[in-house]
Amino acid sequence: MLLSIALLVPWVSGALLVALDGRRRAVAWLAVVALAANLAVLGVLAAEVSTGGVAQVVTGGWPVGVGIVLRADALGVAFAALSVLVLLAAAAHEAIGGVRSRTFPGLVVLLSAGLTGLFVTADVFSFYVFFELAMTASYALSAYGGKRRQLRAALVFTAVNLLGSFIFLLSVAGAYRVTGALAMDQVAQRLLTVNPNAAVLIAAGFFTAFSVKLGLFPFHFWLPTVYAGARPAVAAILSGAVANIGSYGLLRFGVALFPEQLRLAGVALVVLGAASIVYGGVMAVARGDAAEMLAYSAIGQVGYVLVALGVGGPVGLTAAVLYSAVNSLNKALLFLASGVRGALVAAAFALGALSVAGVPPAAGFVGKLELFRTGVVAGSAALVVLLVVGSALSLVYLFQVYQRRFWRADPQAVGAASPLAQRLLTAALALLVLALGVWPEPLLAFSGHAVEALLAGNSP
Amino acid sequence: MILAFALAAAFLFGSGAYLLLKRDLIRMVAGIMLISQCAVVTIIAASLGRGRAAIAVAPGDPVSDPLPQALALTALVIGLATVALLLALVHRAVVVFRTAEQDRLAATEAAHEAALERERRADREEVGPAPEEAGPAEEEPADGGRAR
Amino acid sequence: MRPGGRDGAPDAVVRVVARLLPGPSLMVAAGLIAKGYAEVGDGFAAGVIVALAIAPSYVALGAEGVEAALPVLRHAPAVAVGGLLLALASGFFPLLLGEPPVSHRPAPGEHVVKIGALELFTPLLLDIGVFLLVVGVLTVLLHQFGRPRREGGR
Amino acid sequence: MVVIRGGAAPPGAGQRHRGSAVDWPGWLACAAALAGFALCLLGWLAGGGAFALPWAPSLDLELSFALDGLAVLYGLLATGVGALVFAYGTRYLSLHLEHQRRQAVERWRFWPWMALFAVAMVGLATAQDLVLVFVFFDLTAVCSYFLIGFDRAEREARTSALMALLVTVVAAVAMLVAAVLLYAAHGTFSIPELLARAAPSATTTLAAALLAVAALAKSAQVPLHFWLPRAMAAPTPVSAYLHSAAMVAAGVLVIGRVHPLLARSEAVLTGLLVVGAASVVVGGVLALRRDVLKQVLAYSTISQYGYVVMMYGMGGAAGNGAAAFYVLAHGVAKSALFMTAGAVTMATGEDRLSRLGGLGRRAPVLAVAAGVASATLAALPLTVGFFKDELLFTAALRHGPTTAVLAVVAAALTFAYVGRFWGALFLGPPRGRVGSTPVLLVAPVVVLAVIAVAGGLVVEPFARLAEDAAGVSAGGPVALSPAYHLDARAENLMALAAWAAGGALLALPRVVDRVSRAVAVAGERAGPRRAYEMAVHALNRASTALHDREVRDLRTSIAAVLVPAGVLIGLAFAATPTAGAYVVGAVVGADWLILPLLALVVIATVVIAVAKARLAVALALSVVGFALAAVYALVGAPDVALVAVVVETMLTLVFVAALARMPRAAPERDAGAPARVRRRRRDAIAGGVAGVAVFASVWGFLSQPAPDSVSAEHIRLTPAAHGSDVVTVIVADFRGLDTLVEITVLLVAVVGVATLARRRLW
Repeated sequence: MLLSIALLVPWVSGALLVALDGRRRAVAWLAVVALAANLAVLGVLAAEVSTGGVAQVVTGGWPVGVGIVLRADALGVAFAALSVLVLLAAAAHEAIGGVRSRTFPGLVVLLSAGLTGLFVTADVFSFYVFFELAMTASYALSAYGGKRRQLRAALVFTAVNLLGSFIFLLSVAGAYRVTGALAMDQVAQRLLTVNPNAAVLIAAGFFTAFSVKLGLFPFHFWLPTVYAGARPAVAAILSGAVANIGSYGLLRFGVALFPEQLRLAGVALVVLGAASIVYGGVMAVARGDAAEMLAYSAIGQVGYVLVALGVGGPVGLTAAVLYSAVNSLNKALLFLASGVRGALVAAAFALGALSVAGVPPAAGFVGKLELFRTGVVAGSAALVVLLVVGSALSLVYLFQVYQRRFWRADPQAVGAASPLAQRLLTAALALLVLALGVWPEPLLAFSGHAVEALLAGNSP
Repeated sequence: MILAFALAAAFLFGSGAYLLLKRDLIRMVAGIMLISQCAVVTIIAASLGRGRAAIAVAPGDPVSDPLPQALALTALVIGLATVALLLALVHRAVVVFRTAEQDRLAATEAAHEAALERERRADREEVGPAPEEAGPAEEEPADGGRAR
Repeated sequence: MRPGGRDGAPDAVVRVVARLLPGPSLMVAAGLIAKGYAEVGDGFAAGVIVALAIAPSYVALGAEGVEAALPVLRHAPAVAVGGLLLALASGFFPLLLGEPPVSHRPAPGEHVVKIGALELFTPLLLDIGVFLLVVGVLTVLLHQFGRPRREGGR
Repeated sequence: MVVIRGGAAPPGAGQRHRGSAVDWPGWLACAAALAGFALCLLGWLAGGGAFALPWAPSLDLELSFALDGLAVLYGLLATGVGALVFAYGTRYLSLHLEHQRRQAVERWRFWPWMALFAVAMVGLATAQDLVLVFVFFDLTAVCSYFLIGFDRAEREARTSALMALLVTVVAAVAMLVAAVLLYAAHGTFSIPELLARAAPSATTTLAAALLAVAALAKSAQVPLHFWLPRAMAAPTPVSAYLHSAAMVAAGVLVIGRVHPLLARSEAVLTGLLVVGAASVVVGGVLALRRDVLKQVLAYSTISQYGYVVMMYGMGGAAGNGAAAFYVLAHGVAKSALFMTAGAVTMATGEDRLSRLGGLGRRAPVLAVAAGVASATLAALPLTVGFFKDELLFTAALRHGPTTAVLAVVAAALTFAYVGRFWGALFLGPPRGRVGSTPVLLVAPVVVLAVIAVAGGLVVEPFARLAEDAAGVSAGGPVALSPAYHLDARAENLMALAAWAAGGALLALPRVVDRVSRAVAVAGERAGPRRAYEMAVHALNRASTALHDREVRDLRTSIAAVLVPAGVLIGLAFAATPTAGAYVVGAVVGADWLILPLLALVVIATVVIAVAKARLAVALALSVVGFALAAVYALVGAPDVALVAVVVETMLTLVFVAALARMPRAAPERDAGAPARVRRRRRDAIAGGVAGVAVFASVWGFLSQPAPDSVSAEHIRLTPAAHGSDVVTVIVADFRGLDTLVEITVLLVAVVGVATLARRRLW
C-alpha cells in the first residue's frame, strides 16, 4: 500500500506539474512539496523495512511473474530516499533562485517517480521502463538553462546514455531468453542452471550499461563535459540522484542476479575501480573549474564503490552501499555549493570537501572507515595504499579549489551573494553530512540491513 | 534462424555504432534509431516458442511467445520517445551552434577551457611556489642574517 | 517534405482535406479501442493513427496554419496530461479498495457487461487514457517539428 | 594606542581607532577553557572517572572517555595554556586585525576554531576508542588548517595551511588503517581492550608502526616536520597554542596512549628512538641560526618533541615518566616564548632577530618572564625545566651510552638556541623603535614564568601529574623522584656538560653558522619539503598533461563506451567455455520469408552507413523499419507489427521534418584525405567491434533458450482477465504498470522536445 503510494505521489503530481508553467514561483514550490511528500512516504517505508521486512506487492494481484513484482527492501528504499532527497534539495535550490524553464519542476518530480519506481521494482523489464522514465526526464533536464554549454552537455549525455540504455535492453532480452522469466527472483533462480557463457555475456551487458551510467573509467568520457556543462542544480541531480541508478544496478543485478559472474569478475572490478580512483583523482587536480573538478572527482569516487563491490562479502557490500549513499550526498552538496555565493557557502563547501576526503567529522569518514575494513578483509595492502592515495588526491584537488574560491577570491570577482534561503539550503545539506558523520549509526545500520536484504534474496 | 536474427541484430548495432561516430549529428540520430531497432528485433528473437499469434489460444496450440511481444511494444514506444527527444536536441543544437557537426560543438568547449587557464594557475599556487619559480620564498634566505 | 503551398497561403483543398482527415481516423481509432482485448490493436495504435491523420495538415499548413485550421489542437497538452491522469487513475484506483495497483474491475473471473465487442471494465479507461495521451503527445511533437512560419525559432 | 609596524606605517595609521570593542568571543573561549581546566583539576583530585555511550553499535564504536592520568596531563595542558593563550589572543587578535585593516567581525573566523580545537584536544586526551581518537585527531588538524589559514589574503598562509592539512591528515589515515587492522584481528576498537588483547605479532607491529607514523607526522618529526615551520604563518596565539602545547603534542599524546602496543615491537621502539634523535639534531641545528623569531621556536619545537619521542622510544617506566614530564615542562615554557615573540613583534613591528635587540631595558617584565621561560627550556636550576632534563638523563643513562650522549648533545643544542634567542632579543644595544607592550600581551607570559619557577621550587605536583600519565603509557605504576642533588652524580655531570657545550656553541657563532647553513641548504635542495612541493607540482603537471590528452568530444565518448564494452564482452567470451554453446537454429515454414527480409534489413543498414545523402539515410531507415515490421508479422506478432508500422511512419515523418530544417552537411574539410580515411577506418573498426560483440552476445543467449516461460501462465490466465489477445492483456493488465510508465516516458520526452524547440503549445 505504502509502496504504491510512494509511486503514485510523484507520478500524479509530476504529471500535473508538467502541465503548469514552472517558472511561476508557486508551481516550483509545489514541486518541492510533492518531492517532500514523496520523501516522507519513503521515510515511513524505510522505517517499516529497516527491521528487515520487505513491502511487496504484485500488480493486479496476479501470481508472481505474471504480474509485476514491486518490492521495497532496505536497499531499494535507501537508494530511493537518498535520490529523492537530492532531488528535493536541487528543486528547492532552483525554486529559491527562480526556475528558468516551464517544465523544470514537473520533470524533476517525474524523475523522482522514475527513480522511486526503479528502486522498488523487482522485475527486470519494469526496471528498464522506470529506468527509461528517469533517464528521459534527465535528458530533458540536462539541457536546462539552454546555454551553449548546457546544450552540448545534454547532447553528449543523451547520446551516450541512450547507447547504454539499449545495451541494457539487449541484456534484458537475453535474460528473458535464457530464463523465461522477468521477475528478479525467478530470473536469479533460473540463472543458476544457465550455460555459463550466455550468462556471463548477459552480465557483461548489464555491467556495461550501469558503468556508463556511473561514469566509471573507461566509460567516463562523457561525464566531465556533462557535469561541468550543466547547471549546478542539474549536475547535482545527475551526480547525486541519477548516478545512483548505476551503483544500485550494480549491486542489485550483480549480487542478486549474477552472484557467480560477480565473483568471477571480482578482480576485474577492483582493477577498474582502482583505475577510476587514480584517474579521476589525478585528473581532478589541475582543473580550474570547480564543476569540472567535481566531475572528475565523481569518477574517482564511484571507483571506491566498484572496488568495494569487487571485494564483495558483507563487509565489502556494506561499504559499497554506504559509500554510494555518502557520495551521493557529498556530490549534491558540492555541486549545489559550487553554484552559490556568499556567507555559509564556504563552510558548506569545506564540509563537503572534508567528507569527500574522508576526514571526520563529516560523513565521508564513515565511508572511508568501511572501505578500509573492506581492504583489510580482502587482505590487500595494495588496496589500502590505493585508498590512502585516493584520499590524498581528493584533499589536494578539493582544497586547492576551496582556497582559490573562498580564500583568495578578489572582491571584484565575487558576484552578488545568492539568496539567503539558497545558502541556508546548502548549509542544511552540509549539516546533514556533518550529522551523519557525528552519528553514523543510522547510516551504518541501514546499510547493513540493505546488504542483508540483498543477500537474503540470494539464498532462497 | 537464431544465427540469422543474431546477424541482423549485429549488423543493426554495428552500423548504428558506426553512425554514432560520424561527425554529422543527423547520422548520429540515425545510429540511435538503428540501435533501437536492434533492441526490438532482439527482444522478438528472444521469444520462447513460435507459432501463430497468441489470440484466443486453445490449450496445446503452438503460439508465439506473447510476453516478448508486449515488451517489444513497450520498447518501440520508448524508442520513439527517446529518438524524438534526441532529434529535438540535435535540432536545437543546430539552431544554436549553426552547424550539424560535432567538431564545431567541441570548439566552443575549447574556448571555455582556455579561459580556465588563469584559474588553474591560481590553483597550483595554492600548494606553494613551483620549484622552477626558484627559491625558498618564505624560508629565510640561506644567508638569513642579512638585513634588508 | 516540401509542401506545395507557399508559407501562409495554403491551398484551399489542403485546408479542407486537413480538416476532414481526422474524422475517419477517429472512427478507426474508436474501433481499435472498442474491440477490447479480443484482437490486435489497442489505445496506443489508435492514438498514433489519429496523429498520423493530423500529420499531413502539419506538413501542408505548417504549425501556425494548423492551429488556425484546427483550433482544437491547441488543447493537445491538456489532452496528453489528461490521458495520463486517466490512465494513472485506472491503474491506481484499486488502492482505494485496498488492492494492488493495476487491479481491474470487474475482478478476474467476474461477469463483464458487453456492448457488442466492447467490454465495460476498467482496462478500457487505461486504453482511453493511453489513446488521449498518444494523440496529445504526438500532436505536440508534430507541432514542434512542424514547419514554422520562419526558421530560427528563438 | 598606536603601534607602528616597522618602517612601513601605513598613512593615516595614527587616526586609527583604538582596538575595537572588547573581544567577547575570545573571552568566552577563555572562560570556557578556564572552566575546563578547573574540571580537569577537580577530576584529577577526585581520582579520575570514565563513561561510555554507544556510538555506532553496528561497528562496535563507543563514545568512551576516561579521565586517566594521561588525560589529566594533556587536558590540563590544553585548557590551562589554552586559557592563557586565549586571554593573550583577545588583545593580540584585535591588534592583528587592526594592522591588516580587517574588520573585527573576522574574529568569528578565529575563536570558534580555537575553542573547537581546545575541545578536540580534551576529547583526544580522554578518548578510549581508537576511532574516536582518530576523529579528534583529525579534528585538531582541521581546526589547525583554518587557523593557519586565518590570514587568507596572504599566499604564504594559504600554502602553509594546505601543507599542514595534507601532511597531518594524510598521515592520520595511517591511524585509521591501524585501527581497522586491529579491529580485524581483535574485534574491538577500545584501546584498553586492544592493549590487553594484542600479543606481539606481525599485525601488531604493523598497526603500531602505522600509529607511530600518524603520531610522528602530527608531532612534526623528521622527515615529516616541514609543515611546522611553515605553519608559523598563523597568528601568534595559534602558534603559541597549537604549535607548542596542543596540536604537536597530540602526536606524542597518541604515542603515550598506545605505548604498550608500540612496546610490543622492539623495531617500532627503535624507530621512535631514531626518528626522535634525528628530529632533535635537525631541529636543533636549524634552530641555531633561524632569523625569524617564530621560525627559531618552530624548529625548537621539532627538536623538543624529538626528545619526547626519543624517550618514548627508550620506553620503560623511566622513559615514559620522563616523556610525560618533558611534555608538561616544555608546553609551559614554549607557549610563553611564542607569546613573547608575538608581544615583541607587536611592539616593534619586527619579526627578525637580526633587527631586534636590547629590549631588556625597554620591556623589563617581559624580559624577565621570557628569561625564565628560556631558562626552563634550557634546563637551568630553579625552573621546572631542570627536572625535565634530569629525568631525561636518567632515562637515557638507563637505556645505554649512545642515548646518553645523544641526550647531552640535545640539551646542549637547546641551551645554545634558546640562549641565542633570548640574548638577541633582550641584550645588546637597543635597535629599532619600540611601542608599548599591552599588559595582556605580557601577563600570560608572566603567569607561565611563575608556574615554571614554582615548579622549579616545588616539583611535587608536576611529578605526580607525570607519574599518573606515565602510568598509563607504561602500563603500570611509575615513580618519579626529581630533586636537586648537590653531588657529582651522572645526571648532574651530564647537565654541566650540556651547559658547557651549549655555551661553547654560543661562543662560536661562525662555526655554528656554517654548519647550520649547510644543513639548511641541504634541506632546501633535497629535503622533504622540497620533495613535497615537487610531488604536488608534478601532480598538477601530470593532471594537465593527462587532461590535454583526453579528448572529450561526443564521438570519443561513444567510442569509449563501445570499445571497452566490446573488450569486456570479448573477455567474458574468453573466460567461459563455449563448446556447444552456440546453435545455428533450424529454418522452417515462414522463416523462408523472414530470411530475405532480414537480408533486406542488413543491406539497408549498410546503405545507411555508407550513404552520402541524408535523405537516403532517412529512406533506408524506413526500409529497415518496415522490413522489420513485416518480420514481426511473420513471427506471429501482429500487435508488434501494427505498432511498428505506425511508429515507423511517425518516426519517418518527424525525422524528415527535422531533416528538412537542418543546414546541409558541410563537406569534410578540416582534414586532408589521408586523415579522413584514417578516421573512417577507425570508426569502422569501432563499429565492427561493437557489432561483433553484439553478435557474440545475442547469438550466445539466443542459443540457450529457457525450457519454459512465464508466458505460459499469461496465456492460461488471459481468459480470466476477460481477454483473448494475450499480448493486449499483458500490456493492459498483467504488465499494465509498464504501460503506464511507457506512456509517461512518451509524455516526458515530448515535454523535453517542447522545452527544447520552444515553440508555442506547451
